[in-house]
Amino acid sequence: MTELIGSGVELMLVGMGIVFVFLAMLVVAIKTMASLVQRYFPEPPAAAVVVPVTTANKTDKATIAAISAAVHQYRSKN
Amino acid sequence: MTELIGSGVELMLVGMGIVFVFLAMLVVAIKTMASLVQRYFPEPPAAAVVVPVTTANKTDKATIAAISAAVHQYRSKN
Amino acid sequence: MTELIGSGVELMLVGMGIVFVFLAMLVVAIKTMASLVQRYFPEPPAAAVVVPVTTANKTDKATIAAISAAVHQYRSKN
Amino acid sequence: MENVISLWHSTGLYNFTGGQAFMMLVGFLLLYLAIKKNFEPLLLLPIGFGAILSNIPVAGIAEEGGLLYYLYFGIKAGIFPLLIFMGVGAMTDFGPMLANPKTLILGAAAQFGIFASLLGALALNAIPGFEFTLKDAAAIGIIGGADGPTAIYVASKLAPDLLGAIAVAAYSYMALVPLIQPPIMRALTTEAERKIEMKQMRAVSKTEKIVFPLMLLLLTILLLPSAAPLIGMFALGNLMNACGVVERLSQTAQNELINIVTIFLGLSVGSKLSAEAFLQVQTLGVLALGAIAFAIGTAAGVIMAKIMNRFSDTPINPLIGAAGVSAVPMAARVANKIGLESNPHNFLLMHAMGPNVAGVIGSAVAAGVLLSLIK
Amino acid sequence: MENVISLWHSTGLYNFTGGQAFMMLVGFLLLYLAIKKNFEPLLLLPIGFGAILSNIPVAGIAEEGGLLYYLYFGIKAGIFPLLIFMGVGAMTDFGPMLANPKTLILGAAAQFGIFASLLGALALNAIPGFEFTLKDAAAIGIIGGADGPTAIYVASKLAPDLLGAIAVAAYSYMALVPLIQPPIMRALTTEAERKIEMKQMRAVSKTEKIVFPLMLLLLTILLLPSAAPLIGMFALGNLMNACGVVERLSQTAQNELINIVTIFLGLSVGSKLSAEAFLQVQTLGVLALGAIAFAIGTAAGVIMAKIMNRFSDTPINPLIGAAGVSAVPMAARVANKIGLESNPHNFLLMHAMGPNVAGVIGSAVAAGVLLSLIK
Amino acid sequence: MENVISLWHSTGLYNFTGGQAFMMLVGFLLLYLAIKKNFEPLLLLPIGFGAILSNIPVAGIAEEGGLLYYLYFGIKAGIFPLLIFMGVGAMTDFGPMLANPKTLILGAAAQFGIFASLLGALALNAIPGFEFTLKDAAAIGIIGGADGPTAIYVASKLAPDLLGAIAVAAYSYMALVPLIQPPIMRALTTEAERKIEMKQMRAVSKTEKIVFPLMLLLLTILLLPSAAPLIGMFALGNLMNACGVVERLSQTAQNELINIVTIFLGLSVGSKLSAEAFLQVQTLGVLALGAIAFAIGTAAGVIMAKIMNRFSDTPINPLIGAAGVSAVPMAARVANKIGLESNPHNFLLMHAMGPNVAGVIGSAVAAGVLLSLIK
Ligand code: NA
Ligand code: NA
Ligand code: NA
Repeated sequence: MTELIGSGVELMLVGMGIVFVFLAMLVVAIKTMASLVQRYFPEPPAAAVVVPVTTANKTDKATIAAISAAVHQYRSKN
Repeated sequence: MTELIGSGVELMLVGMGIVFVFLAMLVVAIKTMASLVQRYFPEPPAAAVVVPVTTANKTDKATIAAISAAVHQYRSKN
Repeated sequence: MTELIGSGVELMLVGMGIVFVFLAMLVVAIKTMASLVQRYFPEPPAAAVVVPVTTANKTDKATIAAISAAVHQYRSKN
Repeated sequence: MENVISLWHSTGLYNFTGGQAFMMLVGFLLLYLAIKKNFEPLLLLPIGFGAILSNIPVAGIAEEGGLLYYLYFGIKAGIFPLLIFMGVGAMTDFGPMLANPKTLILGAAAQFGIFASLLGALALNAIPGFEFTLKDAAAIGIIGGADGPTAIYVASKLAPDLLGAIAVAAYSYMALVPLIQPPIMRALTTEAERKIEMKQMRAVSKTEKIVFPLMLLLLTILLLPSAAPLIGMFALGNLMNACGVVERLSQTAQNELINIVTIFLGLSVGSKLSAEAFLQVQTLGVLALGAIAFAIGTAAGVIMAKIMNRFSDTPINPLIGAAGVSAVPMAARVANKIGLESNPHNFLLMHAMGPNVAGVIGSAVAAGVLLSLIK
Repeated sequence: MENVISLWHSTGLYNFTGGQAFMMLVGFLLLYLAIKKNFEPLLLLPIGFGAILSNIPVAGIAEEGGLLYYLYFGIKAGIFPLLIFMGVGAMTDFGPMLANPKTLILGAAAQFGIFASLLGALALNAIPGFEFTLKDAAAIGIIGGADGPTAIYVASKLAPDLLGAIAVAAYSYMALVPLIQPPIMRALTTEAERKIEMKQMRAVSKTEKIVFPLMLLLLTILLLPSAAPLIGMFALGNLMNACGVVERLSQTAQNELINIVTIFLGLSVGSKLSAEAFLQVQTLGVLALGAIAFAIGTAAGVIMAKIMNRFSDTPINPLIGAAGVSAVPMAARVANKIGLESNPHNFLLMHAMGPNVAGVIGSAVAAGVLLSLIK
Repeated sequence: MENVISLWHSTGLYNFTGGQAFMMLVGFLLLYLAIKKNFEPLLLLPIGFGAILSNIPVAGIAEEGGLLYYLYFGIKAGIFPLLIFMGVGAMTDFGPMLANPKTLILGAAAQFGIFASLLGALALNAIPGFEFTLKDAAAIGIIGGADGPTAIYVASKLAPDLLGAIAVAAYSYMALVPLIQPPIMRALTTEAERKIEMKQMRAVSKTEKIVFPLMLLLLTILLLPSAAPLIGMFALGNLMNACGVVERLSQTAQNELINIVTIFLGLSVGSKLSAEAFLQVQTLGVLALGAIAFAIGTAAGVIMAKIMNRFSDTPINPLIGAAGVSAVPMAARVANKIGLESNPHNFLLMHAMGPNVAGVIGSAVAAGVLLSLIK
């Protein structure tokens, strides 16, 4: 019984410790990453959304466009 | 080793043979089918599809049209 | 053989009996429920009328419902 | 050379059995009916295709390790029909039935087709070549329920060997409802009866629609728990739709999920169309009895509607009794059409939807009785 | 006659046990809470329905060969919670957290509720009737993570018998966040603190959003691989959404796939609400400790925010600490609402989203610790 | 203290092996190629992520009881590739091929890449370190089919250990088609040939599009039943789309179902990227032979097109021969682009779609031959 409580207390200390260490390291990692990205891959905040989205899904967009064009063509032909 | 290569060569000859024979038979089958269809089930290129499609999938068509409209609307909004 | 037919006849009598009893009890239950709901949870008929009457174009309704659900889902997400 | 011979020995041409060839023709016939005749294509197309795939020699697609072998587990375990029933529940509007609950009795009467053809199957045993057990007879009778998932669920439990024939018969006759029912409906009604106009229905509140599936489930639990898997999943789907707070689950249940399961279920049912199981004189019995079941169910529904019309204070057009077999929404449309022929101002569709959806409950109840009493 | 008796013996009425009846009432209560009170209906509706179905006598829906028996495999194998976590990942926007990374510390602090209630469960063993093992205690504590899939995943590994009660408690308290949190938040903060306005956040680039899930996964791999299934699937979903090149997979993960799995998961969780497992004094312990876990987590988050506000160069409104328990996005909305009461120009929502999503990571990390240390 | 040590012993850092670390780098590389270079991201993103997840020490995500272990069953049983093939079938328009059936011969010629690299794999055995069996060689050769599901299906049957490398090679080279093919196409054709304009295609009727998949299936059944699972599911998808009566099944097959299966398939393929299986000199052989297979297939298609152009009464631009490798629709686009460079008024896209989809059939036929002859 007391032993079990002891395990529980230990688990709490270790557990909260890990959680804090883990998330604190994540804070450091995010800050480092943010400064690296802003230095080496700067993106104009406004364009940031517009430009990459259009480049990234270009093929999907193109595919969809091509398919819908094909469908229209098919329908008009048949 | 040499035996294995022998099996490989045989496999290549038989394999490419089958592939060619199969697709060549498919060519013949398609041509035969096309002429049979054009003779016995001629479809006026314009109307043929319009009539059966509208009767059969009327609701499905409407659904798709509505959804694609919604999708366009969504895209233009976002 | 005759025994099997006997089982079949018994099954028919019991079966149809159960089906009738079950659905008859459901009729009573629905009527009771309806009067309880109308007494304790009355709803302005305006909204209620629209839904059952137009079920003729169930698919159109379903389509519209589906689209509006999709749109809401999109909006809540974006 | 060795390879060429071994290849020839591995062709379908070399390995074909007559039975397989015949069953493939059956598969192609089902595809034809689905695509050209528009016979319940959502089910008969995958079933027909499954029949073809499972009868391909050498490939073993329906044998252990093959795709259809794995998919069939979803039927054997009852998972697919129950998920489809959930989706159907989500698509069902009980409004017309709740507005006019006595139409439930029509849904009960039409189940007579189930038990009559059960008896017919047992009677057929008098003819040499037929040896239907009570389980077989019950599974055949359920075709008269005019409800695909219920028929498949019951057949998978009671007579898996007949599953293919039963499913094909059930869906085919559902597609044939516009041909099977009208002559029976006309024969049993007078022109005056067909002209009867019915009273405008009351509005049904959202609360009633939410409470109903729970009430249905509760009654099933108390009286007939063997029907609980079927009615439970149906009620779940219906509740998800009616309650309005889990719209995304309801939409998925009646669209993507039911579509995926329909493809899998159809293919797996088709895999039961093997030569050994199907090319039996019994199959002819199944097909004949299925048609009889539909006809008797239709007649029973119409006659019950005539009786009710006599004793009811509000008029009941006997044609809506035919919709009690279920075959949603085809049977209700047939009732509407025949009604319009006699009286062009008489729109019976909504009135026929009541017995129509009641018929779904009725055959699930009948299924529960059969599953519970036949061991 | 024999049939009638055998039928009576097969009714639910004849076979009901008191426990089953009670659990069905629990099921109906959950449905009521889901539909009428809008308590996390996407989960509690299927869970409640599953509880009803699995307690139907005779039907055996949750026993070997029944639908819920098969579906439960998806939980036992951990598949369902992980797929849901992938979908949640795809729906999560880490932008606010990346803009203000120190809010991660709030997401860490709020996990104190997990460990406090773990300890509470062990302390409860002093009362006769409670015999929680360390595994049980850990599974109960995870309710404090305020994250459904994580709680279900951990409970299925450590204490499957408590799974039903734990899932119900977790989702119920998530729904009750707007009632549980405000008094604690008001008690621990001054009016002046609640009025604190926070600085406008910087914009976060797409590259950061793509790199973050990979970085999170990498840290998990290096430090706490036992959390890798949970965090891995979460990161996969998030990456699919952030990267923009697999839009169709991301959409499916956060719509149809998560919907299908939610139905299955809810039903299977409900199947663990059996009388034997649930009607124990332990269940009361689970429910009480779950509430305590939420309360302590909230308090820990707020207190940590107060401490950080003292030492930070930019002001931090302590209310956003409460969002660290996760319960996305409810807890963030509560913080926003309480903030608006004190200062009608103070919109905390986006600021609270940081600790809110950090709380998801925090409880997945805590889950990893528990799974790793308790054998 | 004990806990801290036990925790340290449970970190990834403590347990990492060099092989695992390297395979994770491979996983991250695949993610980079998918996201930044747009290399078949729908597949390479989940594959890369699966590679990372399955190489995490301690977590055991790909070991018995882990998520990827369960998902992998879908590949082992052949379910996933066949369902994807059904979806691809539903997305495929055979119109251009039916309008100009002789382009099928180009789809046959391009399969030479498969058999040439099969032979190459056997020849590699001369180098110490390589010990490819006939099964291995066949599985490697199928990369030349330029068709993902076919390659995965064949590899899972003949050489599961090479599955990871083969799938990665197949999808990578498909993504690299715009780099691999043009130099070969330019080297083998004259400027005059590249300028050849092709005749406007005839319209193909709906009936032909419905009959074709059935005819294709029938021929497969008669001649090569071992290809029936692949071609059967492909034909099913194509028929569902072409017939127009099961639109909702067709839409689900080419959207939600294929998306769900793609996520699962990608993760499971990734789980085969383990250090033991991948960090072999054999993997280099697989990658090299895969590239050779694509190159030889391209060359064979172009040369066959040149031969056909000489004997045909209507002109054939040899560039469209390169599209015979499949890699739909990338290879057809490449043919179109190279054609436009020489003749800005020459739109080859629709003409190249014929051999392009014929290549899918061709490689499925080749797969059937390999599965049938190699025991
Ligand atoms: Na029925
Ligand atoms: Na949390
Ligand atoms: Na190919």
